[in-house]
Amino acid sequence: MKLYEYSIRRIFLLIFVLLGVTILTFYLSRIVLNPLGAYVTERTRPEAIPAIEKRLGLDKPFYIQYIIYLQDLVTFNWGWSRVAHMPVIEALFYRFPATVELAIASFIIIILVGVPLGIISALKNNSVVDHAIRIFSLTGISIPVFWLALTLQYSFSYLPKVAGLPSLPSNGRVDALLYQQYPVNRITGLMIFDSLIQGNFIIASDALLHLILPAMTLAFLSIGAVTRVARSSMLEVLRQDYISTARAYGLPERMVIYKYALKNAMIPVTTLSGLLFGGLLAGAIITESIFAFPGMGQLTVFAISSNDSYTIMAFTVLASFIYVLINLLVDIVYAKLDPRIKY
Amino acid sequence: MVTEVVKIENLTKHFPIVGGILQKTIGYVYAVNDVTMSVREGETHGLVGESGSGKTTVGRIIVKLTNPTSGRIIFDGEDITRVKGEALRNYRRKVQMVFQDPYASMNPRMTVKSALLEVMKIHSMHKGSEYEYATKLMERVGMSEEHLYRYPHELSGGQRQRVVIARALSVEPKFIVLDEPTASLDVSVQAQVLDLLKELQKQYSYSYLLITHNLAIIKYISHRTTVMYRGVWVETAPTQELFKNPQHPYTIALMSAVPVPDPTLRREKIILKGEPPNPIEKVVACPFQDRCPYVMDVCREKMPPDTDLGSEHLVRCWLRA
Amino acid sequence: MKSRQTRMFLMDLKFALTLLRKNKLVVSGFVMVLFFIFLALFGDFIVDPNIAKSVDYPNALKPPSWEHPFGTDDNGRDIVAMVVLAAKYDLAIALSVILASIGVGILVGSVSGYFGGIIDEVIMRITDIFLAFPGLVLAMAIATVLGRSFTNLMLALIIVWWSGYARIMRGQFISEREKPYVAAAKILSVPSWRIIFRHILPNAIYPMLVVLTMDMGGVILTAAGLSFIGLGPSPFEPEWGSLASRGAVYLFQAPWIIFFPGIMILFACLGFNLVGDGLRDVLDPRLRR
Amino acid sequence: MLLSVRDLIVEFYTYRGIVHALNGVSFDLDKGEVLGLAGETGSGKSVTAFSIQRLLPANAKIVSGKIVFDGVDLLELSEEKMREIRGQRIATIFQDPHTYLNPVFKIERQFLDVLKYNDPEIKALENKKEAERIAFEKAVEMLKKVKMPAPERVLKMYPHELSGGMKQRVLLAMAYSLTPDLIIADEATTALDVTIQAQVLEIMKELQKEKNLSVLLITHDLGVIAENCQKAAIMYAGRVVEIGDVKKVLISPKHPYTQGLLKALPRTDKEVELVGIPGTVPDLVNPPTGCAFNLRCPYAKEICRTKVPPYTLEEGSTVACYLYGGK
Amino acid sequence: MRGISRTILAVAVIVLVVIVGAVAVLMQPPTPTITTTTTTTTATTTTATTSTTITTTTATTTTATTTTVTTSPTTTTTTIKPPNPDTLVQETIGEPDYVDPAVDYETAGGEIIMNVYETLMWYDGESATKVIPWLAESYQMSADGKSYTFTLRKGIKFHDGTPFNAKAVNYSIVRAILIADPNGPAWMLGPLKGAEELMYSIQDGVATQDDVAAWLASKPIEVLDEYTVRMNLDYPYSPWLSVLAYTVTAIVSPTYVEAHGGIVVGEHNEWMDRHAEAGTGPYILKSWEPNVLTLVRNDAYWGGPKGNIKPVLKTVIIKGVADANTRLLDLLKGDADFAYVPVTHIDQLIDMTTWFNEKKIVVKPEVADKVRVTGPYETFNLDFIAFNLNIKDEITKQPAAFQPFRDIRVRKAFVYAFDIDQYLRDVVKYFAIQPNGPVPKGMFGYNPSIPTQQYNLTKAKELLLQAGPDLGFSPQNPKTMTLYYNTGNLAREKAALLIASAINSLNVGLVIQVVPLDWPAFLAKQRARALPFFVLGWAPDYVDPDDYLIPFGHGQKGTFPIVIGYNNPELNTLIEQQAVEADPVKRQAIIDQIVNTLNSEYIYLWTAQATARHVERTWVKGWYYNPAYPGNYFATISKG
Repeated sequence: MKLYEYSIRRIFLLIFVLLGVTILTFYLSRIVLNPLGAYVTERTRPEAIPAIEKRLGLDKPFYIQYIIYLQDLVTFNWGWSRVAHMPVIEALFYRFPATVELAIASFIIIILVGVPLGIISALKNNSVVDHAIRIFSLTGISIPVFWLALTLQYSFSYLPKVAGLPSLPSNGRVDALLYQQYPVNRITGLMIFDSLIQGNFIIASDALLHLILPAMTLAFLSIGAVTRVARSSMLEVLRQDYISTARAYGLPERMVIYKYALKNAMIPVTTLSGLLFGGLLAGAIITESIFAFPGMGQLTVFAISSNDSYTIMAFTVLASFIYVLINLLVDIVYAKLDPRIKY
Repeated sequence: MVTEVVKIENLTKHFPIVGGILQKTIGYVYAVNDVTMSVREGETHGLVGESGSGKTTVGRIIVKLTNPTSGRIIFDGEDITRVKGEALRNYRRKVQMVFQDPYASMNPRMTVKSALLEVMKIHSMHKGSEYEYATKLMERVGMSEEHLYRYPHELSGGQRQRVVIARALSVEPKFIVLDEPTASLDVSVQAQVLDLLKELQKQYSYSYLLITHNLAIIKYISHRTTVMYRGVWVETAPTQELFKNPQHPYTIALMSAVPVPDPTLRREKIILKGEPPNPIEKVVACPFQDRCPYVMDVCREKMPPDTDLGSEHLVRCWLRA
Repeated sequence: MKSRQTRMFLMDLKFALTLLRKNKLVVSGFVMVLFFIFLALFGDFIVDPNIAKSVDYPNALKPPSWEHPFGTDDNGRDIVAMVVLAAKYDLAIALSVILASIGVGILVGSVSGYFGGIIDEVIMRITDIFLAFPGLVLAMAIATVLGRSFTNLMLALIIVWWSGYARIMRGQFISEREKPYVAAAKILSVPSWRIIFRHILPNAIYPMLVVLTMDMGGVILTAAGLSFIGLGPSPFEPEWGSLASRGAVYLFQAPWIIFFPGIMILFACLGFNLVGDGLRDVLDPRLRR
Repeated sequence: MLLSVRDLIVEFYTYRGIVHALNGVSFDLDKGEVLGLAGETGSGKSVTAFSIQRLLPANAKIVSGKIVFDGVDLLELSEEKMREIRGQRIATIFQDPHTYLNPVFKIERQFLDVLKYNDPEIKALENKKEAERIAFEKAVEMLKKVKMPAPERVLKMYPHELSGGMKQRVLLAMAYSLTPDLIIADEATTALDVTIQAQVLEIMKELQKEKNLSVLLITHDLGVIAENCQKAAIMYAGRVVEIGDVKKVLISPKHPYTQGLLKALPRTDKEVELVGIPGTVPDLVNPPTGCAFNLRCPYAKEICRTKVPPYTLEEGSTVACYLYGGK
Repeated sequence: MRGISRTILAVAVIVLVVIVGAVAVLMQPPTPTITTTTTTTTATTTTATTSTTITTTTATTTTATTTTVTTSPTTTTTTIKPPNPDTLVQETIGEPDYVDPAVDYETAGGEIIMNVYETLMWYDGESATKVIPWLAESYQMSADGKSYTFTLRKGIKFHDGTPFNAKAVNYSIVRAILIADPNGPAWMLGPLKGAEELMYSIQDGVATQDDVAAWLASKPIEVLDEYTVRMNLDYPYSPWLSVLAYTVTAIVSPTYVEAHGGIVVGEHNEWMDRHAEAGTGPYILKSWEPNVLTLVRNDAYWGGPKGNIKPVLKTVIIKGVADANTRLLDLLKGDADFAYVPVTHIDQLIDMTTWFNEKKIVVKPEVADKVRVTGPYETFNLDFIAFNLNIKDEITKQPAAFQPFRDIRVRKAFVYAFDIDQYLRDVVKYFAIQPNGPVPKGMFGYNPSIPTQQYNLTKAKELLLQAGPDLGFSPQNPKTMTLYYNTGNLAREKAALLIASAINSLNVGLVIQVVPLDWPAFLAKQRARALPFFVLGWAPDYVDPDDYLIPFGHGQKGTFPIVIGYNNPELNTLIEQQAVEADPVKRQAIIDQIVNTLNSEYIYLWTAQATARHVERTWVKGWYYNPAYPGNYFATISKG
């Protein structure tokens, strides 16, 4: 099977999975989490409730509600987000780029730190360095996110502030006052990118500063995973016969490791990284909440605790879409990396 | 009159290759193409060929691990090609198989004892005396009662294969498919296992279908032999006759290619050029045409007919037709 | 004659122990896990369980002292006591989520992987949906609807967790069912259910032990995360995540509230991860043969 | 004397304990000579090969011994010098061609890299492009030499697109392109079908004759040794138990193990009654004291159980057995 | 192997040292100052960054100890120059739901609205009771009290340039009524002729265009001329002028609204929900991004009724910062000028000893040059616990079998069990007073002589032991009950825990579980009458006892009596009587009667009437407190 055929087939399945996700989402937000609860307050007269139900379309049979929901979904009529105080689509327009920016930043850290650590660990297998790196990576996957986030916030933001030292911002995406003085036109929504292409270096650096702590938090949790995979796959590859061939045919050790072994070892790392990136996009909920980073995750926490069904639906559909899309991309990249894979 | 325990007629197996957006069958691997052969009671029939010749598939079809695309399997005069359920269970009490890698063909988390007793329980044999029977089986394959309590990884390669044989014997079959039974064993152990198989046959007159790539083993143990190439049988004859008087160019080349551990013997070797053809191409003419030193035009057009050379020696080659 | 199996087990154990002895990291992991289990089992005897169910506001936010070595929380409860009492709940969450999820995973994955075909297709597509669905959202929705309690937190996590195992188990089954020992069993007319549960399952589940052990830590972390964003159980039911989450507000005045429960989570997870890491070596057939 | 291995002792450190893989291996190999090294699984054939190349895994250690290659003890060379030896003077052809080619690089890349780092002519070139081109030509030429059909096309392929025989030929071509003095063929044809094996052995023979190379042919197949070697060495449990002219060793074996081995071997050339060697190969974590074969040996004496037998010369073969040497 | 053991040893030592170091530092004697926090913090930093050697940690410990001793070296006087004198940054919690006066019904939005829009009547400076004509120049009440005639100010323009006139007044109020958001504040306009009926039918989805036209034709509001407008009520309604000071009656520019979607009956205007840029007020909402709202000055502001309001600040940035620690730190650093500092963090700014002893707010000396804390200010926010007399099952909707609160002894016992002193001192840090009934202190109708509820655990136990056998619970046969509160409200949570812990400690066979619920879930349970008892708060819409007596006492109209199944016809009559009673003295008497009756029934446990304080940088000038304001009025504020 050709790769494009495979991709088309996967996209078919993707639609199927997304349809399933919408059903699940719909079930959750319409039936499990009664959306009415959010639209009725203690002052609402009981007589007014049927009218509210009618306005929300809750009086129709479920399957019709679902069809309407699907129609709205494909026409991007995603409803009003009560927690964002704006239409859901607009909220995503504001918040999704923020999440993407955060994900990219932490992803860069993860790769730049995680992969070299894994390789060093594999090359110095069973040495002190290896053990230190293993402990480090195990700690990374064992540490509670919120604990790490708060600790970082405390050490790099609160403490220096109290001591009157320069501190890292612990909150938000950009300093509101600075932003007021040096506004940036929204182009992609990626604050750093936008401000850079507009030559606004003040905002660019401020936005970068705001990214450091949340990106570090997110990164630290995943570095462990990347390091472990990089290490074990590098060890695995170094054990392979073709490495012996390369050595036996007199190739220099550096070349054997950094060219021959590395490319093979990177295949699983790439797969993991793709999935990780998807996870970062969809899963920065706690980090965003703690650092008040105005991304999707923060919004979702609010949305769930206030039964904002439209926002929940939008988030789940988007997150699932990202998940399946990234899975597809990972598989395609995998095939590109490993010529043995056939579909 | 010798009776044929198993007879396969025009056996064909094509594995579909699935592909495309809708996961349709877009081609086939032509594994076995029109194979006919039989195994007689109390004798060993060797099935020899190189990798990809379809010999293992024939074995798996006979024990019904997979169904043939066409053709018939006749066991004890009964057509069992499509049997299911209880009939299949009955069939499998008479037919057993020993696999190439004894370690892989044993459940690593079961002791020898539980593996043996499980079989007897399933077939409700030797009720109440399962254990005694298991001990007897172990003795029969040259092992002791003590070995019953071992896990596969606590046994050596030869012992494992003995246990696998004992397990196959536990249902008291008439016929056993031996799929490269010694390929994973060292020479010194291989001899023990081969002798055991021979001894068992002598005592209990089992019929064997011995699948192997090793001509030396064929020569040592089998009574009659069929040579396969690319899913097609090319020659079949009593082993003695085959070795003395090989007729098919492939058989001849194969025999000359086998290294002989006698440095004094200087033979002229026939070196075949090329490699076996791709099994996804349908076999319409002689499968050996591309490598045959004597290839003729007719070889590329039609499948050679089965030619009886007398004394049960059959060959499929236009040279002999 | 069970003795042989016992001996086998002892041999396995001895082998495991030799391996573990050579890896001091794993030993430290074991110590952490054992300590955790000890707290979970005997926590109620070490400290008065009533502490968790009462408040003492005049003593709130007291910094660590000899009387309260870890300080007190915003409800005036001794953090040592709370942390000890919480071990039981966290272990219960981890164990039940893992066991239930792997149970479901085995059931779904084995049927799907062994039979293949259309059954497999349907089951796996449903699993895919659950995999694609953002787990935290699902868990949060469940916790929101059912209310804050331990059972609901567990339930939410199980619903999120099973699908991953189902997929792994399916993969294991597919790779195992091709092995000759399954073919051998088929030829010996071993019934399907028996092949699935007696032959394939033990072989398929063994490599999972590593994942399962490491996931014990993962569950504790996830549960703590859910607690932190406000889906934790009632304040009267101590759980490390929710204890720590109480500290977030007082991070400035009383960092000890978040510090100690956080450390406990870290060590418990680290313990499981280290043990899992060591188990990987124990189960590695390369080292065994 | 091109290669001389003396009392090589190699240990592997595993979780099970120390594996005594080689327990004093000694043999010599002359220029232009083909020496067959035979033995069963775990007898230490491959470990010997890897030791000579100094490519043992990290958990292995050469405890003692000498490997003198062309007058130099390889064990005392620096890693850099050893690399040059590996690339330019000793070439290895490995057992399983499927695993010994890097799956993610095209043949071309792997071949050219080998040439670029080892071929003195190409190494000397300043112009990188030019070097690439010349290397490519040389690769094609070498592939032609191993009778590879359509070598240019093969070079543009990934290893998985080639059949086993073709891969083995690629490895062969790479090995010979280095113009080595010594070729170590480590079970080079074991994984191949008999007809393909015959092809590969034929090519190897031609190349050996052409360049008058020394070959260390490692195999478990005594037939291959009989047909290709001048000298044969039989290994058992990490030790060479018998070494000598191939005719002597295979026709009139001296060591009980060699004798047993030959008796257990089914043959196509004559009718035989097989006799297996009782027992199994010893566990090298806990090897038996004395002669490693004593537990399976029909002639075992008291001394065999306590002391390792020294080598004695018996009718032109060197044998490690107390049956000989008049003791 | 040696390598490994060394690693382990090193790690173990580091961990040990860090923990010991942390504990050692944390064991410093508690002084709730920022400097102390510095020390504890240092220890945690060490842990977080995992220092590598023993020496580092010891060094840190020493540093930490010295820091405690050092006092603030800054002795400069109160003048620190603000970095941005034109911009005010306010950090608060949350952000508005909407900024449309017709639908917004919470304080964050109210704050924006009161700065962007104006009303006909508004509070005079700091007074919460004195309402003066604002956009109106004067008004006249008809003799029957059923119609009000307003003369409007001339020459005022909306931000978009539209002139302010009677039509705009009519438009704005009619607009709120036609939107008729069931969750919004439009209900307050109910007394207007036919408005309540119309809004109900709009909310119930039965109103037709004809109904709307008919209502408009009935002239609830008459535009008499360009600057005169008359409002006609269904009945005389004394709080009407207070209603007219509420944001729901804010006047919006009709041309602007028409240009952005106009009025749709029964529907929000989504543009107006998010934009506030066409009022008459001193500020304009320039942008609203997630958690950040920016107001800019209306340079053409008319100056207010006294002509003295000249907004100084060019920009006001209102940031939603959920984390109290961050708000506090930003304030101290000078990044924020106003910050909401909750009770939990106020001890960082003020001297708690003085506050506890003298009820006087004194800023700590080390931050006195930076921060000003004013107060205490009385608010009208009332926290309480209500007991459900008719608990229902949420699913079956049938009354539950166990109805403990139908027995007054149980209710009384619960009231006795609440340690109000501990609550006020240790939980709300005296930033609340104990209410003596539904009418808060500072409002008309409050009578200080009405006694407060008392704490008496012995009596509580007695009562419960008495009531137990009748209700079927005893120490041997305990019954479990669940107390709910909404997640995130720490004071309510602690009130819940306090009473639950007290009842549980009595061992009388009643076991109270405490369960937090998200607000929507809480409301749903409350509506289903499924909450056995619950902790909640109440804030007024307009400053009148009516807004307390009805919701707490009226069995048919009142929010809480309905959900807890309490209906006392006599009380209902009394409540209706006091609403129309024009004579303050007589009205007071009726109110006292209502309060006493309610208190004697023990259906509410009055926990706290919050006291507010205001925290700002010392460089901010011109702020004042008015309890009726939803937020800060920026027009009078300056910096520097």
